[in-house]
Amino acid sequence: MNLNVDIGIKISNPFILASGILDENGYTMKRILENGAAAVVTKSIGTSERQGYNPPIIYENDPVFLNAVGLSNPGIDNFKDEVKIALESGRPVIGSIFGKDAPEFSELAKKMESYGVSAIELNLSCPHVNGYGMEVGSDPDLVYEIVSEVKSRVKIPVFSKLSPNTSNILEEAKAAEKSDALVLINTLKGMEIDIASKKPVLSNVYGGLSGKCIKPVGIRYVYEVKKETGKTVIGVGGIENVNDAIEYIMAGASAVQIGTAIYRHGIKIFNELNSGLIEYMDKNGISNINDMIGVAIA
Amino acid sequence: MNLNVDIGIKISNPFILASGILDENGYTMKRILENGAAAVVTKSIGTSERQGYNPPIIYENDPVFLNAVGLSNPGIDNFKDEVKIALESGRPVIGSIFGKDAPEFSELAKKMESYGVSAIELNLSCPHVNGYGMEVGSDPDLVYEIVSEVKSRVKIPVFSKLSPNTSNILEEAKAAEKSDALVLINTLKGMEIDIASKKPVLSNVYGGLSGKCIKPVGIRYVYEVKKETGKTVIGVGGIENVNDAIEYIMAGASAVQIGTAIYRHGIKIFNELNSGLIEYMDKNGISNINDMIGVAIA
Amino acid sequence: MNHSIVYSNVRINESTHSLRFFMESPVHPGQFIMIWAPGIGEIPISFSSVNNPVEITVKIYGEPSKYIANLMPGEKIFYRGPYGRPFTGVTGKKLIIGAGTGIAPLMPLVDNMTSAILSAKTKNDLIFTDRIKNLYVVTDDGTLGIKGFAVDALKQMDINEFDMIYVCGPEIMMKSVYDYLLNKTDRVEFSLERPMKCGIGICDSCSINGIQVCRDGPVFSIKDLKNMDEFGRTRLSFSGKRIYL
Amino acid sequence: MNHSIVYSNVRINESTHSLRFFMESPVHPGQFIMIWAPGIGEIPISFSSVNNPVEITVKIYGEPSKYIANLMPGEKIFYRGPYGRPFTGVTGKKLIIGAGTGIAPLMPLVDNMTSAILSAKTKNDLIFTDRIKNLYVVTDDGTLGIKGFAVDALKQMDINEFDMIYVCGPEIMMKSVYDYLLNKTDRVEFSLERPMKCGIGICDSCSINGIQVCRDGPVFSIKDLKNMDEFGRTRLSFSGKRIYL
Ligand SMILES: Cc1cc2nc3c(=O)[nH]c(=O)nc-3n(C[C@H](O)[C@H](O)[C@H](O)COP(=O)(O)OP(=O)(O)OC[C@H]3O[C@@H](n4cnc5c(N)ncnc54)[C@H](O)[C@@H]3O)c2cc1C
Ligand SMILES: Cc1cc2nc3c(=O)[nH]c(=O)nc-3n(C[C@H](O)[C@H](O)[C@H](O)COP(=O)(O)OP(=O)(O)OC[C@H]3O[C@@H](n4cnc5c(N)ncnc54)[C@H](O)[C@@H]3O)c2cc1C
Ligand SMILES: Cc1cc2nc3c(=O)[nH]c(=O)nc-3n(C[C@H](O)[C@H](O)[C@H](O)COP(=O)(O)O)c2cc1C
Ligand SMILES: Cc1cc2nc3c(=O)[nH]c(=O)nc-3n(C[C@H](O)[C@H](O)[C@H](O)COP(=O)(O)O)c2cc1C
Ligand code: FES
Ligand code: FES
Repeated sequence: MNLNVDIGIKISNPFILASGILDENGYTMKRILENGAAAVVTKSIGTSERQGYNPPIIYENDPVFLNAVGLSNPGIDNFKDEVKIALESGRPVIGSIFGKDAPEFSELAKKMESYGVSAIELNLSCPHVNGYGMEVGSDPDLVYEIVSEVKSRVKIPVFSKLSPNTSNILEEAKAAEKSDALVLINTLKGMEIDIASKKPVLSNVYGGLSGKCIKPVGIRYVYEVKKETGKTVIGVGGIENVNDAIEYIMAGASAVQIGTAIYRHGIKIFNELNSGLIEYMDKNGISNINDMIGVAIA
Repeated sequence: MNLNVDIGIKISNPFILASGILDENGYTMKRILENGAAAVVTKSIGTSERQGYNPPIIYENDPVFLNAVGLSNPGIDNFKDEVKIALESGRPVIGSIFGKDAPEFSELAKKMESYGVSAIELNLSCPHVNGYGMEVGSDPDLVYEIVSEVKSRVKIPVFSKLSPNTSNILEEAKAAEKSDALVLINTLKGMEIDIASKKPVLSNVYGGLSGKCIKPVGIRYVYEVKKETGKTVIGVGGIENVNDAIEYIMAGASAVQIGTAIYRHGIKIFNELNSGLIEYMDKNGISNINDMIGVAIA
Repeated sequence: MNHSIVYSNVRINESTHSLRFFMESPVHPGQFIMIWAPGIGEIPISFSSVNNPVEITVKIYGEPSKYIANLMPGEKIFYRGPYGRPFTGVTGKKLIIGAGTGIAPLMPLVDNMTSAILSAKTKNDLIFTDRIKNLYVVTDDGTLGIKGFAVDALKQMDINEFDMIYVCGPEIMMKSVYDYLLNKTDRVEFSLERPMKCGIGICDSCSINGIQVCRDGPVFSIKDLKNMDEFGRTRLSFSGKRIYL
Repeated sequence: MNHSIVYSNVRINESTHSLRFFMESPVHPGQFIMIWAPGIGEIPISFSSVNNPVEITVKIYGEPSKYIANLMPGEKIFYRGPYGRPFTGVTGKKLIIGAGTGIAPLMPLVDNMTSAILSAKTKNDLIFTDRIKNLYVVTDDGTLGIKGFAVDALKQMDINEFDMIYVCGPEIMMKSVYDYLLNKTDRVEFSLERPMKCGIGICDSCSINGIQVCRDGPVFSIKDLKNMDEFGRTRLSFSGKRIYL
């Protein structure tokens, strides 16, 4: 049975840890890589140290899961050691980076590459400096520029993580065309108010919705982008079990990332997904995972 | 205790039936108006009869709720009698309309007005003729034109229902500024695949996500638009109980609409919301519902 | 979406098939499921037997019913539900009145205390005549049994004999039975059939006087129907256009 | 977000308050809740009593702890949880070793079979000395009890007397106790305190050797800690920067 997939890098199964969940401390990434994840994406790292927002940074009320971490990160220079620790696992680390423009992204990418990561993931959902409430990813020209410049500066594959907070995903996907893979989706903007205190529950007021609520949105973007562009897609958003992962794969994802579900299922979810997938393929007489990619696309 | 709110029209409580749910048949609207709803919004009506999509038009797998009705409607001329039946209740009917451009919207609005509706709701989430996958509502110039023209052609208040499938809600809200109220939000685009048949579950493939999954998105849009524009807002999306409704009101909604929750709770939800609200206000010493509008906005 | 594996498929006349399969949720007489023909459509179908393996009986009209009727043993059958309010069970003597495929949902009510009026256009359209002992057959063309309509057979019977009368068939047939039984007895239940898109009380396509047939029905008592003046008179088409019956 | 009404608030020293309120979910010794100061912040707080009305004991450092410590009876206290793996209960003789506010989570373990080493900077920082019978007091400055650190008092005791030893306090203090007890006994549990942002095993801010203190801890046995070489050595700051202790 073949579980290997190719997303620009070859990985031994389709299950990857999503950026921002248990991937700040090198030891945690290492542990997750040793427990079934084919690869991990690091927390999104910027040029300098950021505290992020004050807690509360998460709000959970099943099925709603909101976060507003605020891109807290130690800064690229302080992150070298964490990557090094994670790489002790012998499995690939994907370096997620965020910035405000192409030069910033390029610098970060080069440093990540020098740390030994196997690929770069561009987090294009960071705030757009010139656009009120807008994200970098919803400015196609900027996306094009960032992807082009990063591609020309590093040798390793580059993934673009696109935002679902958009009216035209295909335009975004087109702008990121030079990427080796597209990662869909980041969180949906949302918020909740606690009516007893009459206050927003997150200290940043606005946050990102993830988990099971956004799965239909993720499936839609993966399906639409795969169908219309044919590019390699990595699916992410609300994957809780192997059936969700298979759904993403049938929609066109070559691999999937798992984030929020770790809250409910723990790190063991990666081993469970692997054995679940083997069981499914066995039962359905599928010997190669690649035969499942995009089969639902009409 | 005062439950009356003013959304351009005065209504006797803040609970309104959302467009597209149990509002095609005049008798159903009448029954809902007689059972606690302060007003109903009709199904979105276009210029001519449309069959809509073939079933399956809905998919439900808690918490996910998707629909792709496809704007089925009898055409504006055939809808006169339904409005007439609904108006027998003595309560206000809000006529929802959809079209491709300003002249079409205006024609529809004028006819609706002549049928005796109390206000017009512009459904701006219909497909944009020139934009692949885009919606009318994500073209600010078109929105501006539609709202301006409709406003100049009818005397009754005009509401604009905005789409959450956008990267810039404030731009949309600005474009719809001439409306008497903004209705937020319509469904989020989404889809699901049945892995046993390897097929999308909706016959139209893509559908709209509604219900509890989208509440945080709706709250966010209501809060942000109210905070930044100060306009009268009607909240809709995932309201299942009185606490959800209060959350929308605290976020800035002057009234709320209820759709998907009727699936789980039935038409009786309107009476339950009314008694729940009275109980809440009683317990918290609030005598006027208007004192609650937007209190969470910092 | 649920699915089960077709256990058997028996063709019971020219265009009608009975299929059996196992269902996990219990099903009650009068309930229905929405059956999905992937890539083709989705239609409501009742149960002609509610015991596992449950049985559905499907007459071929268009593509979805054709797809379903032709599902072979071993193939997957996709559905959601069961939905709807079932018939009220009684222990005493029962009369079922069914016309066309409308006979199917009445079959789970048949026991040795049940009499039946089965009607159809012609002899060849009749189904399930072999499953009922006390049988009155009516055909439009007189090719079998009485020539005429179900209500004609009913008029010849003593309705007080029955603890409950159950009716299912085209609305026009049910309306004539309703008109005849009105003010004669309250112990009558009708299973209504209206265009159904969602099956769960959301879309309004099946509604009658503000009541959702899919959710509050499809079974209604004769008392319920007294307050529904749309019954036998008007309904909405698939587009939502009012049609006068 | 849950909330309860503050039942009582007792100031137990200069900057420390004990608050009581009722909780619906059962709480076990060693667990914690994330307490929300609306508009200000959110911090993890353990229980100094797990019986209703439960008790928390909060030392004022910054704005969130100040807000919480000053909540008056009748006011709302907002929280989520309880979270975390509790201490293992034993019926025999117990020793608790607590330093500073680290004493608080050990208090639910106190019964008449419990001995305690309580340490603090000075006499005035000591809390709960009145709640324990077999008490060994240690202060950094010698203003009360032995002058020195908790581990100094421990060294004078026969640890084999105890069926379980429970430790909570600054990591450096716990590390010295750990180093001393290592290879002497396996019946020791430590409650770790690391920066916590999410409290539910998602954000990685509290992790130690890939283990989430908020979810897999905060209580760890001495055996668990043998595999955690970050213990007493490094941790991440709020930004995610590695700090060497
Ligand atoms: C509660 C209930 C129980 C039923 N039980 C049974 C039963 O046990 N056995 C049985 O044989 N029949 C039963 N029916 C009737 C059965 O559902 C219809 O025969 C069926 O809907 C017709 O399907 P078809 O294949 O003939 O499709 P067609 O009538 O050709 O329609 C094709 C498809 O399009 C949809 N459709 C039809 N008209 C329109 C339109 N104007 N616009 C958009 N979409 C449209 C249909 O839902 C279907 O998906 C029942 C109906 C109801 C309401
Ligand atoms: C499991 C556990 C149990 C605990 N139990 C208790 C107890 O019972 N009693 C007790 O008194 N203390 C307890 N603490 C310690 C308590 O949580 C800390 O005292 C508290 O976090 C400090 O809060 P403060 O008011 O001093 O805020 P400050 O340290 O001033 O911080 C202010 C706010 O910002 C956050 N914050 C702090 N630093 C940063 C940063 N660099 N970047 C972003 N945000 C930041 C904080 O979470 C807080 O919301 C416990 C800690 C843990 C981990
Ligand atoms: C707590 C948290 C932090 C996140 N931080 C990041 C981040 O730093 N960079 C990024 O690209 N995505 C971040 N995400 C988004 C996830 O990577 C993922 O796209 C999203 O959560 C959807 O997947 P899920 O439903 O499996 O969590 C974060 C998500 C969560 C819940
Ligand atoms: C079955 C269905 C049909 C809908 N049809 C329409 C419509 O015709 N026009 C419209 O403006 N919104 C339509 N909507 C969107 C709702 O009015 C509402 O904006 C959305 O469902 C969110 O609210 P809810 O979560 O309470 O359902 C429809 C929603 C559903 C579920
Ligand atoms: S079928 Fe949709 S309401 Fe009955
Ligand atoms: S506090 Fe977030 S993982 Fe522990």
